[in-house]
Amino acid sequence: MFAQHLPVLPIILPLMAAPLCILLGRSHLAWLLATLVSALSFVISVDVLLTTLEQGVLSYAIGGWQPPWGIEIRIDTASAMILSAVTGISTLVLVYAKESIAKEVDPSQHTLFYTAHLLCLTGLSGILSTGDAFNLFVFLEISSLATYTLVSLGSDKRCLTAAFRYLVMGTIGATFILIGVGMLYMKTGTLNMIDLADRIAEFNGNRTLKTGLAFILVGVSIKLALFPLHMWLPPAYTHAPSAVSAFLASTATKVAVYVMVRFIFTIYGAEFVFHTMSMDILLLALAIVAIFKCSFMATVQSNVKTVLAYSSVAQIGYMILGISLVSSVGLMAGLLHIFNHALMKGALFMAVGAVLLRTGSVDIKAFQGLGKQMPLTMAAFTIAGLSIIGVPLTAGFVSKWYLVTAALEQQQWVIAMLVLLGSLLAIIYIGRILEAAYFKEPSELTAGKDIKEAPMLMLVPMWVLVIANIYFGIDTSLTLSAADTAAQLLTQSMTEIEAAQ
Amino acid sequence: MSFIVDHYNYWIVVLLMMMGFYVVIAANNLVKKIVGLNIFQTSVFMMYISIGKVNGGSAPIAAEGITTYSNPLPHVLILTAIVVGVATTAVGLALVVRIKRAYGTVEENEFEDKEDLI
Amino acid sequence: MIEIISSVFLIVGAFFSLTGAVGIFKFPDFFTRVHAASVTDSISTILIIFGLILRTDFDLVAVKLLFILIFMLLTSPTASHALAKSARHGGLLTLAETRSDKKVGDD
Amino acid sequence: MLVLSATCIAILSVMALALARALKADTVYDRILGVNMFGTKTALFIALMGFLSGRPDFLDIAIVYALINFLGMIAVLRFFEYTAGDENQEQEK
Amino acid sequence: MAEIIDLVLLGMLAITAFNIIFIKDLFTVVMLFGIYSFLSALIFVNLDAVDVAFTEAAVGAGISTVLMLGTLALTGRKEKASSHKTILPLLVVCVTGAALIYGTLDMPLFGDPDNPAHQHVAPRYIEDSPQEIGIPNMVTSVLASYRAFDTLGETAVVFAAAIGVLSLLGLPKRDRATIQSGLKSHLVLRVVAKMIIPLIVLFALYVQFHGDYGPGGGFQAGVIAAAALILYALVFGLPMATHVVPPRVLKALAALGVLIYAGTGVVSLFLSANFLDYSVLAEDPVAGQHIGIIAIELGVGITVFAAMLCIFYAFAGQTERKNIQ
Repeated sequence: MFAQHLPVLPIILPLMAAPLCILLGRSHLAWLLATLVSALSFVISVDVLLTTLEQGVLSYAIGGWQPPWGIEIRIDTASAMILSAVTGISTLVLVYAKESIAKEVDPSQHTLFYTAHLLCLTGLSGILSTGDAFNLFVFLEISSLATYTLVSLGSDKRCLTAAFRYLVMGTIGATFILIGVGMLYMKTGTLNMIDLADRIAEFNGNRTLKTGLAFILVGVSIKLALFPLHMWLPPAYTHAPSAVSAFLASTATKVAVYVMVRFIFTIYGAEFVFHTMSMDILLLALAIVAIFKCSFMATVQSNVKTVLAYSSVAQIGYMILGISLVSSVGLMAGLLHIFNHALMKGALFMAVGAVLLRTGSVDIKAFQGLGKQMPLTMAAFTIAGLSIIGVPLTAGFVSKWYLVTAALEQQQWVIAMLVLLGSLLAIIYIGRILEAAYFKEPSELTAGKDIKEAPMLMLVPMWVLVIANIYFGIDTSLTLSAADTAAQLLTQSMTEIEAAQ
Repeated sequence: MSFIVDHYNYWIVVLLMMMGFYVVIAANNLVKKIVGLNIFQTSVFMMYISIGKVNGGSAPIAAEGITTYSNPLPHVLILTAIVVGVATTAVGLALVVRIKRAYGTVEENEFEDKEDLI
Repeated sequence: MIEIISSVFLIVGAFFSLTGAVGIFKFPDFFTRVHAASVTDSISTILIIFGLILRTDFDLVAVKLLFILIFMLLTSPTASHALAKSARHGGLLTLAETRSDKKVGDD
Repeated sequence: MLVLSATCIAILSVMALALARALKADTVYDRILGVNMFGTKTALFIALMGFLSGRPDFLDIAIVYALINFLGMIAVLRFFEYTAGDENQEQEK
Repeated sequence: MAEIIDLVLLGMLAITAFNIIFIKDLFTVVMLFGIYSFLSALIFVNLDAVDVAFTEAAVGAGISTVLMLGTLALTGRKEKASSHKTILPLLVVCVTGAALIYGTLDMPLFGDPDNPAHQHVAPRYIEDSPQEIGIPNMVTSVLASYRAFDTLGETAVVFAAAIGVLSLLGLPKRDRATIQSGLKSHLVLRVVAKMIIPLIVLFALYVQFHGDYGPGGGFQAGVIAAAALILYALVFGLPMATHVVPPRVLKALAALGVLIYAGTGVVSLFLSANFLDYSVLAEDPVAGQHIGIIAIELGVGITVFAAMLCIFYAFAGQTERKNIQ
């Protein structure tokens, strides 16, 4: 009986679990409920992913009203793939959070933490599955509001200014998207994405539509921290509790990249965006600058969480680079990197959270000599770090590999070289930490304390992510087929361009 | 002349948006930033509502003897957006209160010397 | 016939509110301005709402208008009273007191 | 109809004057007075506009205006009474 | 006539916004923001957006102004001169403004009946909704039935805001009812408040259930009910108000409202119809729509009331604590 209602469940389950957590009151029950609901959503989204691989697009009319009048839940392979990643990582982070927030968030707020986490999950899964442009704005606001709350739960006072800056820039971004959607509605009279796509195709280069696209792209770039608009991300991820950084780093910005892909490829159609508006050159330039400047900034930081935050902005540069290559292989590489980066960054932030729990500091000096004292955590950190660099047998290598092939396919030698050069920078900032961990004696920060291994509840999710990293590095069948069908689906209208090229 | 009469609503709304946007960026006091944010959002709502207006139409509540109505859809969208705006303002003001308690000041230039803004 | 009476009510109401508006600019000190604003507020509300009631055919709309009238007659004088009391509490001097201080200062 | 629109314009000009008072005021209390007068006049203006546009059943909004205007006034006075304590300390310091 | 009023109101709005930029005294900025919200609500009335004017006046001018005053009570009134130069912000603003003006060149004419916005989706809302859903207020029918998922998301936003403010500021304790911290000296105010508050609560209930036939609905009713209690808290003091509506109950009510709304959707799931499809709630689809809309409007009203009051308690609790030290 529930088979045809599956697409809507990943949204309403966390939505109903959040108020239940408040009614339950005690944080243990809230944690149990949150983890169960998140795991259930993960199972459902994997099942939805498998059905989309066979049937293509799943459509579900909310309220029984047909799409252009009512709101439609529209899940295709791309959204199902990222939805599975988001719900999976949310489950692992919730398991991880039980121990991690015990020290970083004061006990009276644990229930509120789980409620805000569930609301953020609702918002993200809502963005991924809705087929209505304004509904996307509403779910974007739900996830953003929950994120500001989560970031401001940190123990360090600087998390407050970071949360405030994130709030102001996030709201400006959301209002820009609102202006863009308003202009779209003004010219086409509808809000459903597929309907919008058909009606926009009739206008060739209307000034209002161009401005609408520009505003939406700027708004979404603020949300995904593309290079010039990324200033809110490093302080937010550094001063937020590590469970929150782990969850946000691997999901929030990735969902914003999905929104950009949805607007560029589904609604406006790639050839309008990339040829008449020549957006590909702009995105390409910003992506490359993002990769190099932020990787360089990562190498000079002393706080390991800031290093990872800057590395996230750099990795987003890779995704945008994949998208701006205007080819189905490039888009596939971008989608693949979204999935793989979620695994890598989640594991890295969890490892750093474990170090913070045991040594009380995330400075690079605290990492000295941890190779021996916290072997399992540092091993997880090493493998995930290698995956960021793109060493073979890891998921990072797969996405880097397809990025380079996509670039070479279009004879863009320079871009291929730049992607490899970017990995060199990654070697430097990951290497610095590994060198401190394995080849240096414990510094004065950690000399006195005897540092035990991280608790089991934190090690298990960390290692699940690391194993997933390696598994998807070797057997790429599932992720590759999902990304490929998604790319084909999104770039149907692109085929004439390739023919024309 | 008719070109101006048909578009004056949009131009004044754009002017208001830019005033709000300027206050958000240039304001040094955090409370004033939030006031600017509100002005910016309210002017975006006005753009939406002026899309929905039909000349000679009346409010979209069915009453006998009235045929042309204004478009109800922008009104629904803006009802949602207003509540979203107030929710963001409430969280923003709560953050300002906490920042005042933690830093002792709400002036943005006085943060920089207190901690290293990355 | 009723039309004319309601028009007269409306015009007189509008006139009183205009006088109130001019009053808040012309009067010398704060307390006379509060006086001007709140008195004309009440009278113009009564007159205009009565003018409007005459125009309705005495159904739900008229009841709503009466509700507004009662509500505003309760709230706006109270608000003005509270404002004046708070101003007094806040140490604002009336014109007479400022003149008497000057006189004391001059002698 | 003519009388209604004439009253509307009169009330509109009173609102403009009240706004001017609120913008250009020497003491803060004058500003609050301007805002208060502006609020009450807008409530009347909506009632008149309801009749002018032939949809008189929109008077609920006029009630909300009067209510919110009163709430704003009480909040301002509460704010004054609260910060009056701090200002005296500032003056004494 | 309506165009002249529209033009004059927009002019007043622009002047108010212009003044807000240059005034340094934050108290005046908040007062002018109150006028700004009032004026924009007035323009919405003039542009036939009656429900939106209702919400903007109640939420924009009421709650936001009270919260901002509560914040100013803690953070002080004077804005210090900003040292950093204003060329960069001006540049960014001019570029965005130019892009917006460029966008308005192709925009359909203001108020023109055959705009594309009125062609594709809107005619069904205007013609069919009174028959299909059976209520005259088309905005409520679109809000509650055609696009019910948006409103569910919005209730979640209000709930998320209440959670955010709760986690940041915490709720005041209920026990300290002894301190008379209300407007003690204003006897007249206390008497009038005693008379008005029941009227306001009655009006809130009227707005809640009149949402189908006239302007009103869950949001507006929730905010007006919250305004009534905020008025009580301002005049008689927060401790007295926390006795009338205890904060713990508010947290439960906010959660309950969201559950009522989502629960109505799940009920239609169990009756093997799509999520939030009310036509299966009763044999006759139109009666089902009525039941569904009343249920979710109640859910929305409860959540908005509890969330707004929760947020006010959190802010007022801060000033009380500072007041006591």
